[in-house]
Amino acid sequence: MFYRETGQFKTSYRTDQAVFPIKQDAIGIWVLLAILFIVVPLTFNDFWLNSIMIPTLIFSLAAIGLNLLLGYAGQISLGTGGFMGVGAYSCYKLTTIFPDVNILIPILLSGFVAAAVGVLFGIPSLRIKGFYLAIATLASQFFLVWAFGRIEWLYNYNPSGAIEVPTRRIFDIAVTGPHATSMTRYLIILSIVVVLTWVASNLVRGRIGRAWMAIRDMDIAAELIGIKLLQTKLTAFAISSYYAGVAGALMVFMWLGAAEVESFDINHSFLILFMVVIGGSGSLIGSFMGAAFIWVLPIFLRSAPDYIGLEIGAATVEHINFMVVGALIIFFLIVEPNGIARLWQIGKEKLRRWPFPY
Amino acid sequence: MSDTTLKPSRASMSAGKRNWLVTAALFAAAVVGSLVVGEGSLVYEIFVSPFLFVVEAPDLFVQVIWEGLVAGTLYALLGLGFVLIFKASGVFNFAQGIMVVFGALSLVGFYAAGIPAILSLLLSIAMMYVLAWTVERVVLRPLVNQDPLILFMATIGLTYFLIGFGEFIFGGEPKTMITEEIGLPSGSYSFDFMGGFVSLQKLDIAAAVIAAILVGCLAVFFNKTKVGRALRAVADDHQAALSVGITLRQIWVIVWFAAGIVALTTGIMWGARSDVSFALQIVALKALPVIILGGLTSIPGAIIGGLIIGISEKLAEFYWGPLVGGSIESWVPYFIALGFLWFRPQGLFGEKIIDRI
Amino acid sequence: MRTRKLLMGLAGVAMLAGSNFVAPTPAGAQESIFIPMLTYRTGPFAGSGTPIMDGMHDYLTMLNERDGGIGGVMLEIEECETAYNAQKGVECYEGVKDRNPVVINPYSTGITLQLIPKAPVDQIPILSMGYGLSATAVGEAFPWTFNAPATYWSQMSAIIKYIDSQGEGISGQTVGFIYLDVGYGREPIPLLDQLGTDMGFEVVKIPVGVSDMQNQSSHWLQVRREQPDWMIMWGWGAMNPTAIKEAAKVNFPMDRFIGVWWSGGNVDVRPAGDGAIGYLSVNFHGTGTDFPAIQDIIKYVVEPGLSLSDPDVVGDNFYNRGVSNAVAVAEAIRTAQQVTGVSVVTGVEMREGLENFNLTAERLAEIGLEGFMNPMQITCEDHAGAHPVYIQQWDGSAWNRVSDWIEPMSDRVRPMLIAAAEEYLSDKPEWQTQECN
Amino acid sequence: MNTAIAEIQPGKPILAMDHISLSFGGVKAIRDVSFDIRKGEIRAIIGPNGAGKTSLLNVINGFYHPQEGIINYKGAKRNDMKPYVAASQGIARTFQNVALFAGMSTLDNIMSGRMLKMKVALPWHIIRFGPAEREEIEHREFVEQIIDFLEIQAIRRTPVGRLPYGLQKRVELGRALAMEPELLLLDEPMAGMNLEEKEDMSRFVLDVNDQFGTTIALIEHDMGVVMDISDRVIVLDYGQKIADGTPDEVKNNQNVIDAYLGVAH
Repeated sequence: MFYRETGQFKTSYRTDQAVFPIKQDAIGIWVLLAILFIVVPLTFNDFWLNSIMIPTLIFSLAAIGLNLLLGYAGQISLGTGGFMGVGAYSCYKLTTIFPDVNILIPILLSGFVAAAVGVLFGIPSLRIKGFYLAIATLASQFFLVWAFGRIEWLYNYNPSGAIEVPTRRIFDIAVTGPHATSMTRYLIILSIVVVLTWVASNLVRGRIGRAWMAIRDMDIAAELIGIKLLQTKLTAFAISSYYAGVAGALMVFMWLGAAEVESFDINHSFLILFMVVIGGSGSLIGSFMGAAFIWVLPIFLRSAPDYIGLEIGAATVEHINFMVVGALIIFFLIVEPNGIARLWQIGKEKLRRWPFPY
Repeated sequence: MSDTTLKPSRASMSAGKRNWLVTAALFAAAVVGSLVVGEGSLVYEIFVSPFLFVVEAPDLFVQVIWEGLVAGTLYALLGLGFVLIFKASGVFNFAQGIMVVFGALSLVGFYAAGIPAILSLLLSIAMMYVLAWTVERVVLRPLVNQDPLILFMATIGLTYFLIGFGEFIFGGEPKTMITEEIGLPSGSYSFDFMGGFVSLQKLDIAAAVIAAILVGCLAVFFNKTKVGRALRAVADDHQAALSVGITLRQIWVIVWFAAGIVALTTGIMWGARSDVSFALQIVALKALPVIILGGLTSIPGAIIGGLIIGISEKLAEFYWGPLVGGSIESWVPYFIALGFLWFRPQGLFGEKIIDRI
Repeated sequence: MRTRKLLMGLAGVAMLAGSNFVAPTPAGAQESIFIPMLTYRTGPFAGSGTPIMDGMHDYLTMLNERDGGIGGVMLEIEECETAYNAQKGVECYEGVKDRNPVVINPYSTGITLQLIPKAPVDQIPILSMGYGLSATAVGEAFPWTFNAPATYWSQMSAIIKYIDSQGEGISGQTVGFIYLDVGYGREPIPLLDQLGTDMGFEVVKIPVGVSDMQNQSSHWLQVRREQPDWMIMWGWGAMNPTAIKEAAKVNFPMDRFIGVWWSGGNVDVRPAGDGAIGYLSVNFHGTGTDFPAIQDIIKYVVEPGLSLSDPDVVGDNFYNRGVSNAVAVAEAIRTAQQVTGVSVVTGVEMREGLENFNLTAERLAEIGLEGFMNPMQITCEDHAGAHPVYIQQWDGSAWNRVSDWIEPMSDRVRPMLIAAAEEYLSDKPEWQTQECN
Repeated sequence: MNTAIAEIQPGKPILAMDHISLSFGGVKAIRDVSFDIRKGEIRAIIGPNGAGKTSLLNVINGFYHPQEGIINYKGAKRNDMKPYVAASQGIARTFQNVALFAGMSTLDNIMSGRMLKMKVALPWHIIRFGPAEREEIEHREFVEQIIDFLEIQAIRRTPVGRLPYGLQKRVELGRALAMEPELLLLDEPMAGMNLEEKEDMSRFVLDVNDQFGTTIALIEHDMGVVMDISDRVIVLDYGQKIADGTPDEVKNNQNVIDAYLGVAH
């Protein structure tokens, strides 16, 4: 009834190619942004911001990065955790070398270091495909984590071997370190994520996105219509790693506050991969849905027994948590292998026709 | 021939040449390096000193090779589990690692519940069958014909579930493997060797023997029995398998069961070497470079891949690890596998990937 | 299609439920003392973690059951599972920090590092008992962080001292250091290097990556090659039993193999069987159940079924480690009540309590733990206290004390701690420090 | 690659294959085949299954590189041309088993044919503003013309994986046309189609040839179609050329009749 595109005629290709060609969607996204930027910071408490909103946004960003590579360019990578680490360590180096530079600049620049490393480890994709490539990317994961621990220069020779986030201010407001309020950090992360999501949507709708999807769907045919495989795959690795790098820098600087090598271990790579697949590979909205689902579900499950008044030990909750998460993942894959984004889309289709079923 | 299009092997031809060039270059660099740069320099440390040490302490060299061989055997067993399932059902089974833990835990768990060791062993084998049947019924059947990535994800989901389930039942704390109770030897044989000694753990020897027997049994099973032949057929042609009178579902249960037995064996061996804990599944990740090196669909590939990775990672860690601060075992296997893959993208024994258009 | 509808319905319900599920809100008038416990009973380190958590939980529960809490105020004990994962640890922290926790025991060096900067802002003291960042022992620099009874550096210096006291002395010898290749394992390296230079012994470092914890054959061949006179281990979780087995395999003499106090669990030595006999490890508290307080735990907690622990594990080394941690927390609360006069103490009072902490031998006897620990004192300047430790040896079924209390080399360690603290603060101009008089 | 490629006059050979041989391991797919394609003509390649027709197309657009012989394209020798270079020099093709990008819409598939013509650099794509957007709209207009020409407006937004086979073939032709090729290679464009669809497709092929002057080489099994629309025909059997000429000449060639009727060699 309300969600209907009837009467919205496109008079130019420009409007036809807009991000949200349907008017209600466009309005919807502005409303959503208004909620995220205004309502959420005003109403949510520290726990919600720190433990739910901030991590979800950061993981969404990493998931978008992996989604560009996996969902759009069709290259499986299990090295996301390592690339996030590259971002975090580069950001740390940059901001300790140039302490007076606005912290946002190192955060955004650190993505480029991750991109360069990503390109390096993307080279095997030229010859290796599918699961072989997936496992080959583990080389980067394990090597990078090893290098983070072994190269002392990366963590400024701290005896603890960890990177500790110094306080940095913008216009005299603390944005990193313990004095930064969760609201400040949330708003900064949200802004970065919104901008980078917009960039990702620009990329996938244009020439570059089509080249990626072409090699994903049929790389030989893509080559025969004039797409350079090497260049296109490496671009995908670079941009994907850029996102992972920025996400890693945000994770350490705006969320955790300090990080050891283990913060970037292989479990992270799997976590992000889950988010992409459960959310919907090849869908940017799906990256957000997947991140929210995978991150929030365990927190929800953990506090669920309290709410129904059950007394269960923390460890048992964690065991049940593992079982439920595992079972739900299988359940989701069975019900909708294309991810939550596909469910969302089906829901919208239904809504478009409502109240007439066909 | 039809218009099917095999890509001519231009890459591998030039690859061969490149390979030779690289070897030659490395060799030349080693020679020049050792001549030009003296003791203590990087080149010397990388290309000369380790080899001198091999000559200096041959007993250690033999010991390293032996340790690599034993680790390699266990990697091969881990890899075998992956390959069995991948070959027959196209599923990349990430849960193989947790199946190792699960198998070992159930054995120890049954024994702790007061059941005699041998009966516990049989019960854990039954447990692996139940697991295989359940997985087929609950996970595989609804996901039939899905994208391999989806199936892969589902097995990660299965991993999560089994971690939670296993810890729920058995608890998260590590257990001691009932080595002697199930008849595994302990102690070691030591003998003098060229001015030093080599020590072979009886347990390790047993591991190698049992692995060999297991592989032998599997080979007989695949080649001599009707079911086994059907399993081989299913990899090539599902119709052919059906014509033998075995449904695809039964085949899946059988391969998962076979992989379960392999996992149980691996769990017992590795559990006896250290202890039975959930951390064992981290070791299982080592099977990944093994199977891509050997080829995802090849049983001999898994075995040879396991041995190559086992021996080379121990050599690398022992002789070159200290140069860069050690602990390089975590990533060296992947780079070795990558090196092989660069020249053979389908692994040493994998089925050739054919570009068709 | 039906399943899809069902799923969407489920998602809807979940969202509704989610909107109702609000984070734990600060309680209004508090009537109990809230002690959150960050535990890890799952994951690769559960083997070491579980008995510690049980010991800690059981002692505090015993105080509730036997005495009705501390100073008449009940203790509210709540666990949050971290699986030794730093992110989950931070999530747990965020979940409890608004509920006036009296102290946080992070139980992971990684989580500790993340919480150190947050502690002064949130005004919640951190007690990282026997782990964490060594430099936090400097009370002037880290007013909110405590790491009694001794830092890793103190402990390492005590081990070196022990080695030096055996036979021919340490000078000219080779000491191998095998460690878990994470922040925790690397922590003592600066001190070890320093002492190596000062005292004239050679150090061979052998890191063990997390993925190779149970795959150490090449590491121990390294040991066989270097033939160190002594081995020191900073291991954890599944790494410990594997290392001990491998050491036995390469015929390394067990009585020259010393583990950090986290490498001395009963679960660590048992899998190696007879091979582990003679293995040494550092400790700072007693083992076994021959203490009135531990008997009380059995009586009030274990027997009524309030404990999660296997009754056989009570009195094990790591179980008692947890008890010692709980004792420190309880006594600090008591001190805080005495010093500040507030009965329902929160973080701010607790910090006072910790800085005035003085667990005397008399007090130990009073609480039924005579001889369980060395008397322990924390001061404003020294948040660790550099307390003595002792070496224990495994005889195949139990740990036996084989050394006297060994004082750490505070004269060497303290300047290094101060230097490290200064370095930590160097890029944090806004750090809140304190003056001690 | 030789960049200075001569403009070829209509009627002159745009492509000349000189004694081409291609083998895979021991199997000879093409043996010593020579022929040329003249600018503006429709050249058919026929032959029994396994005759090496597709391999021949694969050689032309650089997917395979012959072991022997010389390929001359637009006056330049180009034996080891990479597929994307071939594409950039005006060779486009369709495939025997449709090789569309199944997950992309019809519009995106055809837009992907414009890939080589799109030059705007990455930074502009990131903000999708100015040059990037102008370029996108410019090419969209061109693609819409192709969509109109092929009469597939209704399926513009449909993912091609969901289209019936006949339409997929048409979309694939659209993608090849979007490349504005000088030489268009069609591999069995009418396979699996019913009579009506075949007629449509034949019309499109002829129109492309007429309206844009595109040179076309096609493989086809339907002799009726081949005889109707092609200017010259080459016949392959067991990788060898057995006949070359106008449809009428080929029809009456004894070798061809033998090959098709299966007379023993």
